[in-house]
Amino acid sequence: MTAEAIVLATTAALFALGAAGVLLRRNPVAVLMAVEIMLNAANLLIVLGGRVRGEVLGQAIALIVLVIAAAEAVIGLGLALALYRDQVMADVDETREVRG
Amino acid sequence: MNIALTPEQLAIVVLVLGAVVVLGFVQALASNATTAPLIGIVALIVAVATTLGGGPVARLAVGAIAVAAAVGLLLVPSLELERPTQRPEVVALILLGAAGAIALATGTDVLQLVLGLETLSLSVAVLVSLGSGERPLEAAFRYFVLAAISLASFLYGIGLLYLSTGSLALPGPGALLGGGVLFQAGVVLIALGVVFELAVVPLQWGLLDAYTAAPPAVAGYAMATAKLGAVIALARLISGVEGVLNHVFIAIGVLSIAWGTFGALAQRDLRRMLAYSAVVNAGFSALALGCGPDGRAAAIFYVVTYAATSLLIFASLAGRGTGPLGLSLISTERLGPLRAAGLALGLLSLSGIPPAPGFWAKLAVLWASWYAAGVWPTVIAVLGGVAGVLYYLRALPDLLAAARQVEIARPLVGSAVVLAGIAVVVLGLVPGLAWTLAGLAGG
Amino acid sequence: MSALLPWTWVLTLPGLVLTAAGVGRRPGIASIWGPLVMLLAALAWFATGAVPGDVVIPNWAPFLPDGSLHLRADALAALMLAILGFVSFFVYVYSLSYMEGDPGQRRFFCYLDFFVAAMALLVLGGTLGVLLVGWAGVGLASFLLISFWRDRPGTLRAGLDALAANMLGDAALLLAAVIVPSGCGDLTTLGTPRCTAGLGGAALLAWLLLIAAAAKSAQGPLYFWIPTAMAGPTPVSALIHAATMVAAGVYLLVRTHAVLELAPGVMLVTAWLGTLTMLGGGIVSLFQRNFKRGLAYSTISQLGYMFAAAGLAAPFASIFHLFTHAFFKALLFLAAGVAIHATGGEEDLARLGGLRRRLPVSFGTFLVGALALIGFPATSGGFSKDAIIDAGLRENPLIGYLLLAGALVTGLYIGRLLFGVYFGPERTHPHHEPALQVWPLVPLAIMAVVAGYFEWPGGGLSRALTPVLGAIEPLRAFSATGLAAAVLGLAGIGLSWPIVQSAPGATPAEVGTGWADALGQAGYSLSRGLAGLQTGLLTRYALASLLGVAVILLLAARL
Amino acid sequence: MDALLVPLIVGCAVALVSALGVILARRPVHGAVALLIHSLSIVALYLLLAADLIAFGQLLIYSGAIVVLFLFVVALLPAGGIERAATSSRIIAALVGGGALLLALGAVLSVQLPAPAPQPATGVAPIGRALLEPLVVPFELTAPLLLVAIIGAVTIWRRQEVER
Repeated sequence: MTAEAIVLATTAALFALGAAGVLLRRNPVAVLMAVEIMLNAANLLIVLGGRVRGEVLGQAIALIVLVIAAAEAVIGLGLALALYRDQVMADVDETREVRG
Repeated sequence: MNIALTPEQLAIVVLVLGAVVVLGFVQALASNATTAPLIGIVALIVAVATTLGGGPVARLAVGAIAVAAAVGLLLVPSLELERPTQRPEVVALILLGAAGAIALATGTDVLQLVLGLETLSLSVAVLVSLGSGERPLEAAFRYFVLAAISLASFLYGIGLLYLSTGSLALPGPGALLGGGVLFQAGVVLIALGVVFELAVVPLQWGLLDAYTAAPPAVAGYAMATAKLGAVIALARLISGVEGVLNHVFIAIGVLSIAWGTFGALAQRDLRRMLAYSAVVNAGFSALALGCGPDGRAAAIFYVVTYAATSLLIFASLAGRGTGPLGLSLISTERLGPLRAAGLALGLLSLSGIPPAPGFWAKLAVLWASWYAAGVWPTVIAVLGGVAGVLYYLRALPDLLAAARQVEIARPLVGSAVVLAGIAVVVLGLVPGLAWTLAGLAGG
Repeated sequence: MSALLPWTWVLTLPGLVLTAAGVGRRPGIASIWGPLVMLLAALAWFATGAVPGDVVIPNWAPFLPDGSLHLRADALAALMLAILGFVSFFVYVYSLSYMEGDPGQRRFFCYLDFFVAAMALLVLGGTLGVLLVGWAGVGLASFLLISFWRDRPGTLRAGLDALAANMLGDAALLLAAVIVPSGCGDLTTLGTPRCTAGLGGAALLAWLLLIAAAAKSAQGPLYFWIPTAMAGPTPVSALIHAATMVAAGVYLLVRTHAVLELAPGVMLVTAWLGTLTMLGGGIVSLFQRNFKRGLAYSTISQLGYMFAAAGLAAPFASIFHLFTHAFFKALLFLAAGVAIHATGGEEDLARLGGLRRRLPVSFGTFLVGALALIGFPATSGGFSKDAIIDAGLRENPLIGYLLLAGALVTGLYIGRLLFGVYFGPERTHPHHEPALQVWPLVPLAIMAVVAGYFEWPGGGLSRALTPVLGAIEPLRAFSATGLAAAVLGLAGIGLSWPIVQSAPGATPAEVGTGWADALGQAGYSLSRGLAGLQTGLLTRYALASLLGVAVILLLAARL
Repeated sequence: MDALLVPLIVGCAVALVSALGVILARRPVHGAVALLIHSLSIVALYLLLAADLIAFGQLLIYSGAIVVLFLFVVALLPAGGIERAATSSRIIAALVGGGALLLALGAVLSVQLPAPAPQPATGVAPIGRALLEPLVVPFELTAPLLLVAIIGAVTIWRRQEVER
């Protein structure tokens, strides 16, 4: 078991854990935290790729992905707060006017 | 450093600059409903002009996306916002989303694809959430979370691709031979990340609700740009890795056609029905994407006609609020002749009644599918295609009967209907034109 | 003329625009000239030597096996255009009075204009692709006109029924248009070896054409939409659901008879389908309470004759019967429409009766139409029906005798309608017959009598159609079979008198539509169930998406 | 490499356990703290993988900005956003969904990785050069993305603001 294999397995496990968290949590903010774990897993994989290929390109990609994750978090938290403020949703499965 | 911008990159720059200009004068523009959209349209025209000398993909992508954004901008004055003074911000978001869609459609590596996709998808989520009432906010959040999951798997796919090949470029012909399992898995995850924007089974859930609850003025723009960008990107992505993805696309395409058709059949809310119809139409594009070079050209042709049609329909519905829109209430909706005609033409095109463009596009897909996908996918697609008449045309008798009532028309909405209507009519009467362009872009 | 004929389909479009724009003090008056010009153009084409002419714009729809915009002017198309122009002109005139005062009168004429344009395009179409445009167009027009009176219950449902049946036909034709080998699609060369070389061969192509034709012409189990289509205004029933559109299926089979002849099995199925539909439709007509539905089943039955002829390698007999039937069935419907209009919309046979005194023209013309329908010697129906029965006796005696027996059924059902409506005690108080409704009946009645003489004794029609249909056997007029058929038909009319006396208006009967209803119900239940999966629960959505991604990943990356 | 193996395993274990904490915490504030720990463990992993710059990026952007943002939002939640206990159907959904994904990824990833190539010279300059040469277009494309995020956050927040 090399170091790279361990990290690779960790990324898969983190990705699956994040997905499970999205399915488990009711609170919109907690759901977003779980999504952040999935994004972290992806970024870790990219850094690992850079390591395996022996390039700095991997780190540069990972920096850009960090920006994407930040943008994602900002909008997600904005939406979650708006939901709270409008008293629309404290539970992602509570309000569902749009269905059918 | 000396960077030569390609025409499509220049178009993106123009659109971003347009957005910045609008944002610079938010306070001044907030009280006037028409100035900001007109600034945006100028940016779009300049963007199209810059790509006239570009390649076929750039011309098609920028042209089609610009038309979609222009229709969206023309509808901004009648947009149902929770807070009406936010129109300038909406204009900026539409321009930036269009820039993202162009990046998605023309990007040369997967990182550009994911950035374009994310720009587009965030702009759509925000635009939907700004609609009046609570329904849009609720649907926007669901769409956003599912898009975020899809983004995470897209990024994971980029990781796998980079890990296995050390390159971010779109896989070229023959890439499959050298790639191992990691490469294949990476490509599949990347493709699924883009497919999310198409709203095909099994990833249709969030977009289906977003299309239903979005203000109609935004829904048309969101559908058209996302599908244009995604299909053109996928056509270029698949061309290098046909073996892995063809079966996947045929399967999800056929599944989406069946799913959307049955979902739409019993709907009595026009908006919900149109959302399911988006799934059916995405299914046709996906099926075509899995059918070789002819199929990819057919997919682009299909998505262009679908974009024009859905723009026409939602332009005709603009200003109708974000609530359900009963099919039987259409006659009392006082649409007026222009918008009733637009809606009727759009529904006819979606239902595949010739010579509307929707019919030609279906023929093109079916032709490719018969040779590449085989008998059963084609038969299901044929049946799903013709079954559309049962739900699209249900509203038609009432609609035409109500066409003579008067309306209070806003000139910009009228011009949006006319613009989209002209696109639909031209595509219907001269189907060869768009096909040739699509063939160049997809081949 | 040969250069102009392919463009006759645009003739009603100016009328459409003018009527929609509100031109003309009498709504619709601007529309009636299109069909007249169409008729004259078709006649002029025959008169100037019947020179075939095609318009071909290549590469119009390059994604089709044959993507040219191909309009064909030949004798078959010109004949269909002449029928269309003739019948529709008089239906238009009739409608000016029939639809008077209806708030949607202008819309009605716009729909009619659209229909005539689509129907003309259908018969002028030189390739499957162009044919499809007209084919779907007439289906759409039919839907809009059936659902025209939206304030009456059941009209939308009736229109959707028609759409559903049409949809199956469209699907078959659509498939046929895309599966032929590249370069094929021209309707006249569809039967060449090169074009039947694709997957499934000629048999698959013939099956698809048969399904498309059967759906359009309401044959076999696909008949279910015609009776409910009678919810539309009566002129529509006369023009679309009797004379022209429903005959498009027959036209298709005749046009592509070369393909059919390559598939003997499909031929046999066609012949039997037509024969059984002919008998079944006639018998079911006997049990209708509704006047128009009684006539609708008669149409189904007569189309059965045409199908049988197409299946018996007698395309000319088929198209000849289409020709004569268009006049006498349109006549029957319009005469019935006079009675319905005069009694304030009464269609129930139990409440109609004794109308012959107050509505003499309606009665007289209905009688003429009925005689032509049963094949009374020397009327148009006599010639065309004998041709089909002769073909049957020649090719397949069993079918021939059944077709002969059909004459008796025909007499029974038309006699029942004739006696039930125009004889017996007067149950309503009809007002007079409007002049505009009466005089269009006269030319139709004349054609119902004399249409046969376009063929006999000169053989003019078959000579004109020989280039399209191949060698045609000469008509044997006044033969023994013809005499037998006429005797049987008259006997049927005679026998129907006691039926009317004993049971005025039996229970309404719809036979064999259960499968369509069940299919529709199943579709709607499935639809509701599927929509129920779109729960609005984020967790469910996420679970389904993630499972989808996992499955696709496993399948695609591991296979 | 072997010297790295033990800290690497520890780092991975911390990352996994803290991720578990994020998804299991019923109080969002606990979840946010777990997310902070998770983020720091990722920083450690980046350092161990010799990705120094990205480790600092993670520390600044993730631990410093995003997680703090989460903490702020949690502080704004009514009653701390505490949620009801998960129902059994929810737990099953999480197990099935996570399990399926793990299965699929496991099937894909069970391949021999190539041996790591020799490591390039570290430092900021090569990364900057990578960002401005091969990745210049993606780098520039982050501009519209960030612009959308900024406008989006502001407009969503002002959605319900009372008009004056």
